[in-house]
Amino acid sequence: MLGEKAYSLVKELEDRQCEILPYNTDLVTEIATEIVHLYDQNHQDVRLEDSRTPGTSTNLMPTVRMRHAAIQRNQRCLLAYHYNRLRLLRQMRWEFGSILPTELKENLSAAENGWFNKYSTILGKYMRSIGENGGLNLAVDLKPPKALFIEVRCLVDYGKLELNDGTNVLLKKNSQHFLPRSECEELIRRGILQHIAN
Amino acid sequence: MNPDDIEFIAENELVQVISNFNSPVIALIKGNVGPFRAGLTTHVPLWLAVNLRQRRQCKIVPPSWMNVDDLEECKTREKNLRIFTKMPSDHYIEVAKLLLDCSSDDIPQADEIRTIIKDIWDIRMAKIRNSVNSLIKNSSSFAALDNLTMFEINSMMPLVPACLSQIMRLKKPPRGLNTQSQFPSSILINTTNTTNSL
Amino acid sequence: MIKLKIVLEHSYYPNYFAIEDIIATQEKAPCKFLVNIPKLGKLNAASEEDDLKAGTSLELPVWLVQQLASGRQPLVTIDLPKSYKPAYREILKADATAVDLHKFGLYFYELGCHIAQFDNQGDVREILVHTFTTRFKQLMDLADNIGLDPSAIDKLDMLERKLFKDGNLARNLLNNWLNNSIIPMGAATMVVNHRKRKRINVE
Amino acid sequence: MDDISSEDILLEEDESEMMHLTPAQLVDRMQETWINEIRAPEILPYKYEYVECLLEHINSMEENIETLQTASLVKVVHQLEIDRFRYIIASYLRTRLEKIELHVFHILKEEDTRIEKNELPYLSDGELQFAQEYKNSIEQHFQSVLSFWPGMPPDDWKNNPVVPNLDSFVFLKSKENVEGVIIDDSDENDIVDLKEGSQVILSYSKIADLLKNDKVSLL
Repeated sequence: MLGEKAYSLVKELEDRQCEILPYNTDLVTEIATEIVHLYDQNHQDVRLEDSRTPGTSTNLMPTVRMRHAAIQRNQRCLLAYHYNRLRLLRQMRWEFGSILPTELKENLSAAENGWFNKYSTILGKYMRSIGENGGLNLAVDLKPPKALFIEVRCLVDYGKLELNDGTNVLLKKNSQHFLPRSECEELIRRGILQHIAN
Repeated sequence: MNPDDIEFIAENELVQVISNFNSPVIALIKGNVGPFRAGLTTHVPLWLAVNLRQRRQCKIVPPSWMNVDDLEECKTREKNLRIFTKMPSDHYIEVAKLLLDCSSDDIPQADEIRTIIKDIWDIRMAKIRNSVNSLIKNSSSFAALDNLTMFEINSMMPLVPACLSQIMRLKKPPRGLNTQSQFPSSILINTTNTTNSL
Repeated sequence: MIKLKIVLEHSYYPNYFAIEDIIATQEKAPCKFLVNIPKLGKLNAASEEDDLKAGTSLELPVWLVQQLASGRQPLVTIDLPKSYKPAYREILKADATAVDLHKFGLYFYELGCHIAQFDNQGDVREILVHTFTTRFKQLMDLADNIGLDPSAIDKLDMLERKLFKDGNLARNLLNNWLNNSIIPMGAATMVVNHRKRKRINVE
Repeated sequence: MDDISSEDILLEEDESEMMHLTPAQLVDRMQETWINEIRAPEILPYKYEYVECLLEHINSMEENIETLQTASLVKVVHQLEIDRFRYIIASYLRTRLEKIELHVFHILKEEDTRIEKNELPYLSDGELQFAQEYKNSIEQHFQSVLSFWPGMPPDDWKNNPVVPNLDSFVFLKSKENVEGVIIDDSDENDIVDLKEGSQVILSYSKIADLLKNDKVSLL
């Protein structure tokens, strides 16, 4: 059936707003092959049509039109797959920062990796352009501020964290700290620290 | 917006505190606070009051409406009328929650107040649900919401506007086709008709 | 968990890249061919001829039928899928709340919107609005966790499910806020998912 | 050629207003602008003057309190206030960025039209540059995806850009008396008057202009 493969490619993304699956190179290639095949057949039939005397033999235009609809559908699915993956990459940039965990990176195609870096660059450039004083980091201040300091527990052996006032804190697994909220928000989001609410 | 965003906005409300320290006027960007004289009252924004209270540097003077008698009266009125009555504060629920959480010692009959406010909230929520139901049933394109607080309005999000938007989409002829809409607009509510009013 | 998407605040609205719309348009609609389609006989599994003959009736995906039925020279005429036919409309009119819409049609509203284009009487549109507004109370109760019967969620169509999910998430946040003093900051959704999966892989 | 950036134009236009805006009013305006942006389905005109002014206040305050003792009450209080404003600005700009990304093709086209008509742009210079680069990055990615295509791939995706749903319903409060708001397209007599301070829910498309002219604000 026409466009079945393209459909199953899009189906992969259903209910996956929060995770990125390995890039499906095989299916993408198969869809490209189907498109090229439909395109070639149409090309041939259009040429036959052009040389046909009206009223004689079979009219191939309905066939061409149907194949063209299938080509458009295949294209839509193919682009929707890639587009929605870019949207996921965008979300990953905000949540993980500009460096992705290797296991996730392996799920991206080469072009997607390139896009991720490109996005990181233009986003960084934009943030630096805000205001007159060297920019504003939009990746922090995600929730309304409550207190300047908060209680956190460290979930992994992270190592040394240097605070803005110059002091160093050693973040060891299961250690608890009372830290400036603004300086640990990003670590909380990345799952390194856990915010303990009393 | 999440509830903490609405709470954040409510934190701009002014409350009276009695400080236990001395300090000259602090010139904040939004305006001066203080001077603070131990034992004397002064007005500060709620976010500051809560912070000072947490540091045990002040006691909070409950807002004039935050007493059992006034709130009981308010509850009775809310119960007896079909319309929404005007609340003593545009942010009654957030202010009550913040103050009762951080300074219940400063508020006489705090537990009773908590219960009455919860009752008022429940009565109003039930009214909202009824009004919303008839609003959607009639697939109206307009409703008045006078006397509802920002937090109460926010409690309808995203479901109510989303459902109205979806109804609009279901009714609308698809783009590019010029068929007449089958449904006359049904206006459930006009401003003079308070019984139907949301 | 932190949601970075505000997009959620604005309700679903189909677009070229929308996964939901692509999946919904894969649903089938009956159609009848008005002309011969040479070489595409294989679309009709019941026949072994090379050509698809005029007069053949087939069930084809809506995305295809839509293309073939529109324009100045339609190749097919569309018939309503069964869930939108008079008999089924009567069931919905009688009591839409009692219907398992998920079984009726996974994408009852989305498909309906596409099909409505070809229904000049406007019956489809009317039944879509009627069904949606009648079932709203149920949807709201579910989202607000009132009268808990979670099995009712299974009887929602995909659009209703989406609305339920967003509405329920917001309601739970609100209830959390009312019941807790401080909602701790959390790790980002994708970070948490990633970590969970890693744990499963290790085990 | 005179190269006047959008910011210059805005500055000139709003200078008079900024002159008599107290910091307290500025903060209130910024907060209102932020809520409007979050609630509106489409991107709204960028309020350069509020963002820039408030950032400036924050910067000079940060400089002022730098010398104060870390734990001193005064410093803590100032820092708390600064954090609140920084949150509003960050959330405002993030919201705009998300809309820009989601509706990038649509927004850039509208922005071009505005420039052609000599109207004020909606995006800041930084946002405009971001939008263009973001658009290019998507086009390039699609180009690589479609590189196998024999001949020219159809332009369907360009002809169907992702657009905001202007029919979305919004809650709003009227800032002054407004007469004759049409609430249903199919019936022009279906109108309503909004009294100052009244709160209603209706479709965004009916009040978009009122919002941009500061007659109503979103809730």
